[in-house]
Amino acid sequence: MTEPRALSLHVPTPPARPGGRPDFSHVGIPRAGEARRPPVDVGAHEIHDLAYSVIRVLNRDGEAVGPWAPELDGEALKQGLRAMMRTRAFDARMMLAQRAGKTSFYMQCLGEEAIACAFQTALRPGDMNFPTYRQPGLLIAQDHPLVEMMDEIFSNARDPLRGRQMPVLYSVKKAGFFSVSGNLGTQYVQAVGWAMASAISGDTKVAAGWIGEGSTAESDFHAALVFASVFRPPVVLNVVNNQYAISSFQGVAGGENATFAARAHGYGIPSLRVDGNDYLAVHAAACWAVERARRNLGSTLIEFVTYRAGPHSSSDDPSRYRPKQESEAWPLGDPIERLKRHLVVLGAWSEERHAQAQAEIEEEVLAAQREAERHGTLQNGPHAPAASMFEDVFQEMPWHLREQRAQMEENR
Amino acid sequence: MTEPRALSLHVPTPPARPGGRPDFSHVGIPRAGEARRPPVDVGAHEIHDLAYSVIRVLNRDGEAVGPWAPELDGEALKQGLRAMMRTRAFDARMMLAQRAGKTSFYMQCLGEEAIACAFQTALRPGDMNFPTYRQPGLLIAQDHPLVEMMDEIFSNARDPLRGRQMPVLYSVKKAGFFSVSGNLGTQYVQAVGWAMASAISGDTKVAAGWIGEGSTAESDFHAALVFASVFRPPVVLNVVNNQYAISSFQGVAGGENATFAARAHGYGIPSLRVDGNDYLAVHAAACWAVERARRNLGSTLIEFVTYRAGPHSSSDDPSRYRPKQESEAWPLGDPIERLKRHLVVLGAWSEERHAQAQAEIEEEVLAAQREAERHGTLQNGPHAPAASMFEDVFQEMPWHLREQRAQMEENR
Amino acid sequence: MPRMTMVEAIRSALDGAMERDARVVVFGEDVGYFGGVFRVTDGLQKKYGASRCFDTPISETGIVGVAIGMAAYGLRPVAEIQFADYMYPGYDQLVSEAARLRYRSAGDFTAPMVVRMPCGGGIFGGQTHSQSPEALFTHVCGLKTVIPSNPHDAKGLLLAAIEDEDPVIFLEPKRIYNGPFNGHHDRPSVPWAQHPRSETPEGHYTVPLGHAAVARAGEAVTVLAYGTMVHVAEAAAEETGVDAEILDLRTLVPLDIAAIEASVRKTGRCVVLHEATRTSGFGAELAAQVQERLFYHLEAPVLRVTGWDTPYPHAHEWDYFPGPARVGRALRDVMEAA
Amino acid sequence: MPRMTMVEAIRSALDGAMERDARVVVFGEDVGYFGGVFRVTDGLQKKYGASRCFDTPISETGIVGVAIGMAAYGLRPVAEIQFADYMYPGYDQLVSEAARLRYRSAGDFTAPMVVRMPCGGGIFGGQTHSQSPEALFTHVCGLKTVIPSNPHDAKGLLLAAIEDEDPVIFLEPKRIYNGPFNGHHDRPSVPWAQHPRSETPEGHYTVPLGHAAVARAGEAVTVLAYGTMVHVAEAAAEETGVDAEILDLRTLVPLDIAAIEASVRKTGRCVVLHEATRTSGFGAELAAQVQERLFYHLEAPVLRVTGWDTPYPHAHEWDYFPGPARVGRALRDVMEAA
Ligand SMILES: Cc1ncc(C[n+]2csc(CCOP(=O)(O)OP(=O)(O)O)c2C)c(N)n1
Ligand SMILES: Cc1ncc(C[n+]2csc(CCOP(=O)(O)OP(=O)(O)O)c2C)c(N)n1
Ligand SMILES: [Mg+2]
Ligand SMILES: [Mg+2]
Repeated sequence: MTEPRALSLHVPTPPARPGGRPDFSHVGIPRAGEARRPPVDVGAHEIHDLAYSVIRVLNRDGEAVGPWAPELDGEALKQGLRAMMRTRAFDARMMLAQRAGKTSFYMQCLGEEAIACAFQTALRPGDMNFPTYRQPGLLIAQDHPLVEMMDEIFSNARDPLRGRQMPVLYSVKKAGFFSVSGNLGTQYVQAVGWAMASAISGDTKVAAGWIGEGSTAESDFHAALVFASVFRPPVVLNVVNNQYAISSFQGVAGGENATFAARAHGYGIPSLRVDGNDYLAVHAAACWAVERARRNLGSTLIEFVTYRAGPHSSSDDPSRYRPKQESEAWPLGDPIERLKRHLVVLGAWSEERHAQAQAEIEEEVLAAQREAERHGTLQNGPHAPAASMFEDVFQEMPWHLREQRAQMEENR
Repeated sequence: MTEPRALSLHVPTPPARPGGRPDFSHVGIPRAGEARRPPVDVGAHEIHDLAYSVIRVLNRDGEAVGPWAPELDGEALKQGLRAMMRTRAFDARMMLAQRAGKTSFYMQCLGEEAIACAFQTALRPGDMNFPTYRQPGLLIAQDHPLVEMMDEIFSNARDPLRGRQMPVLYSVKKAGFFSVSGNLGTQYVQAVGWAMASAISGDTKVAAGWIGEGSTAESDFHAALVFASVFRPPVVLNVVNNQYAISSFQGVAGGENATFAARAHGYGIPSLRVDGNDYLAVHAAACWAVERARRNLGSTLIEFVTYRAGPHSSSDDPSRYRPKQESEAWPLGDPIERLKRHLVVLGAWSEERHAQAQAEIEEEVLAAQREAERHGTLQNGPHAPAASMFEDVFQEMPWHLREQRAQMEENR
Repeated sequence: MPRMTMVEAIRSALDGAMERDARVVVFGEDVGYFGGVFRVTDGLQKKYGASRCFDTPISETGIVGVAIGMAAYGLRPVAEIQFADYMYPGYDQLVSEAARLRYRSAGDFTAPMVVRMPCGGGIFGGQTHSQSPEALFTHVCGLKTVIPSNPHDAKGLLLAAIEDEDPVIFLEPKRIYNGPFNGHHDRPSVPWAQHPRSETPEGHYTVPLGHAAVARAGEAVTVLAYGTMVHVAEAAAEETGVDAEILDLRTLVPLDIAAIEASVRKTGRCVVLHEATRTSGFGAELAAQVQERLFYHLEAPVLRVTGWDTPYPHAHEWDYFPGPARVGRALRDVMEAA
Repeated sequence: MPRMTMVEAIRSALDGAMERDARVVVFGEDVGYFGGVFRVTDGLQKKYGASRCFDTPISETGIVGVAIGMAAYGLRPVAEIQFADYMYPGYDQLVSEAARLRYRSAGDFTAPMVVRMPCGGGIFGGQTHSQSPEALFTHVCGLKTVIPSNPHDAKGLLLAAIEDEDPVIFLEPKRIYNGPFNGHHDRPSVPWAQHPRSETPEGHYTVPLGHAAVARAGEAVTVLAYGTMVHVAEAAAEETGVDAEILDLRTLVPLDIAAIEASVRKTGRCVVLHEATRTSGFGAELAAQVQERLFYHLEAPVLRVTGWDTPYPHAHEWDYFPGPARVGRALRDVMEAA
């Protein structure tokens, strides 16, 4: 062998930085309707191509086309639109509330509303989501009371989590919404365990795991896929690829070399790659995967391709690391605009009705905020009693926590 | 949707248990010479088929056939044969020594000798292996002194590791053999880090990671593949699929659904699947992957398909969980027999020379054992001084360890 | 009453729990068909089927992670980590998830589960088959930590742990799996059958968590010990003639502070034992508590006898292990003090 | 001499180390182009290039694992874990690998590396952005654990850590990144510029590991503190008028036992502080050591003031944080004690 040359490290760099020109040419986007729709009992190996395509239903003209176009009536579509609009209005309000000092922190899902809102409609009562912080739509699509969510965000006296968690880390068992962890990825393998339990128990319930594309690098992602591969439990494993993990573009998570849907191939798990800004495509893919799970055919991984249109959180300023206009250049458009257009094309909706709905929703959200503020805010309280912080460490409070509670009270 | 039926858990079961009939029909084995040999700068996506095939060179008649047949002269082949024979003889002796109480524990690599012995010949001085406990062949192929290895196994006064490690967890930096960890998988991602360091430094050195198929389930495997995918460092990631992880067949690690070579696909890392009992195939694949690494083309994953012919360790009794005759039914044969046959076919070897070599090697190993025993055994000592156990926790011994050393000495 | 080894007693607990409660599932590396590398789960797969007792992939992250999901669903998972030394890859799931779930969801979700793991040295397992990581659990609020010293307690504590509504770490000192061990490694090994605490009811009973036992009553000095070290303490007391009161703590969190206080109040002296490394070991917590609460009762400093602050060395196992000589020395030191 | 914040001082240490030594590489989540969520690594990628300062995938296992490989190769990796609360997935690599490598290979391989991580509460980060896991490192032989309380020390200790031949855990109390903080959260925040220890040389210097500093000299009681709690101790001493001698430990392992002994011999009383949960916290080790070594000098039990044994609650942060009121109370208690 000839004398080798000096090696060098490949460090991924995004196509554009602040001041640069947004470039999404690497996101190959097929036309709506193009991707084939296999039967749910297809073998994982037979649909590898779908991990390199994008399942899309809504075309540029707002029509639902191709084999994935679901049978949703106008009512269901309007409900979907409303869920997304409410989610967005809720987020906008809470971002303002955070800036006004009413809470410490906020995370919105701007631009990603279709994913959670449409996915939820594929589930049944009793099924369980294991969400990240970016799926409030799972709750809002079920008409879970906004006030209760705000109570959590404000850590006020009615906060169901008693002021213990940071904003948006909800837990709503009765809505099939697992306690959100501040630690990335951990809940993904728990979703697999929950689904295994359903199978062990001869139950019919299905679990859904959620993770961001950045967090697929975490260990729990691999553990989840290994256990899902081996035990074939009824779980849908969702990856939300919103192109960013805080400041890091998806290349830092490995996106330069393969899609996140393709991660499933090495485990023999079927996977789909879906337009995450297309309410109909999300709904159709979710139904397909949930049906597989329900029919004991095992797990499915779905990559939802979307774009985080807002900052990572209220603490973040994306203009430091990506072009300001990047969001507008995102080729998959805005999920609300796209569904609205579809409804208009169907003749079931109009600009006027939309504007009216928007006004009603803003009013609803504002009213909810007023009510939640009456229950208190982080800044001004009231909160759950301070002594309650010693509860729920264990089911029964042991002596040392009782002792510490007394010490705390003495020093207030 | 109709009312769903009760779910059930899939629990993998091996084709045969003790008393049953060995069955390897699931290991699809193509004919030698069949797999294509792509150029080393091929894209990962272009060789997915190779993860579902088996690269084989030696056919049933002992001939080297097909595009992977390497250019190794008779001398090199005889060295390979000798390395494998010495490895096997060494293992056999040490199993006996363990049973005779000269040490606490032993792990052999019976049936897997070709993998480490042939792989090592693809490396250059300065490259670094991150082995598991089943690659003594990496050392033996370099003629690393057997006595030194036995000194470690016996934890005697000359043990380079000063009695600190269990048997076979060698560390030989000068031979490019990283300290073996008792914790599975951990070294896999370290190999990636070492290779990243080589690239960062503009060096020309290559790393090789090693892991068992069972341990691919560990978190470090995923971390290694993610970092290898993102930073494209010069590392060869070897998976030794010997069908078992202690008592668990490879199905428990996910082998029912995809090959271990296929794990690489989701990361966009090229992978090969290789007959691990074929010295020539291992050598050829290793050279291919090392060349990729050396030419800054990034990492390669190789699955070596083999069979753990012995017990997991000296503490294990495989007749409790697999058919006794399973080893004989293994379709890829014995690596030593196959290379011997090839040499005989080439006219470079004979039964007589083989028997003579065998006798010489046994003599060599026995002599080494005698010498090592003169340096001591675990049972009877001598060992490194007990006080040395406080050394090397840190480069400099802090006060608390000096204090503890004194307390230890007081109570001896 | 039948006499059992620790292994048999733990198996009996699992068997009984699986029999009584269909929610109990048992899994881990090699625990299914093979019955575990220490044979603890032998026969359970055959009896209860593969979906209630099965082998897992080699991923401690996965084992603990799926256990949490199962517990949240409503099952009672009992997971085995093959050696306590291998729990670290699953540590995040234990600390950030199992321990926190009830708290962060204000009781909406809980994780009633048991993670069993063989711990401790004395089998020439070197640094990766000998560790005693209990302090890494006791520092984590939301976890209970249990460690039995004999078959009777092992069964009763394990049943209590399985029935507990919170996650419990169940440490099994592997050196005493098949017989008690007092640290005299050079003497013939003793079978459990000769030990009174090997008498183990076949049926269901619990040893409640949070309660210490008096392993030996005495007046001169209180010894706080658990697991294998209880037996070492007994040997040291006998050999030195020091009239030690030996408390077998059994549960480290929640700690039986009342029993500790009562004993030290009586004796005025205290020695704390463990096999784990010394710095920040659980002995530090015990010493800190005893002097905080009983300072004016103490006639001598609380002494610790522990493993050294080094990895467990293969060949020097017996110079590492805190055997009866070192414990005896501490007993005499604390008696002679002031 | 220039005045720096903690963030600037740490950045200055990294900058200087990268400038002097081409082996130093810096990486972690968001540390490259963006410069880290706390801006600590801002500008380093631009100055030293992307192969010496880069973003990593979100895998703490991977971050620590590759750091070990790099260190074994011969580089000097300085890895950032975005919050100490997220180090658990990398804990196995730290405990089983970084801490053990020199020992198990008898010096054949070593892992000279630094793992930086912001720790502590006080920023309404809730239970997953507030933890102080130092005791989980101090229990692990083979790791050094460092935690600075001011910019001057932060830079000097970090440079010493990078030059150290062993793996060092470098904890950065995030509440004092941009100004000292004495626990009076309701008072206006103070900038570092007003604090004498913000004077930080531009150039190279080290603060050697293993040495405590006297943050306040006094005669009545010794306070053992580190990180943010040094400032709380100062406030409590001032507010109570108790003439406390406050030791800023700076390095927890190896501990400066000589400084502790000298002070407690003088004062005869001792209070130990930390923000971490109480049970099995590092305070237990300190209390155990002090009473073991200085029992006959002590006039009162060693008291601990710590975080409670609960997760760090979002809304009740200030009832959780061991502020000046609780510390002052302990100072008075220990002074009044018999
Ligand atoms: C274990 C762990 N490591 C790091 C973090 C800090 N962190 C919070 S969000 C985030 C980025 C996550 O990106 P992604 O998974 O893509 O989800 P997204 O925010 O885009 O929805 C990081 C690094 C964390 N919360 N947990
Ligand atoms: C982290 C960790 N978990 C568990 C073990 C126990 N253990 C030792 S070897 C082994 C099986 C490994 O199987 P595989 O990776 O296939 O390698 P092989 O023994 O077949 O070479 C197990 C589970 C360990 N050493 N480390
Ligand atoms: Mg993302
Ligand atoms: Mg194997």
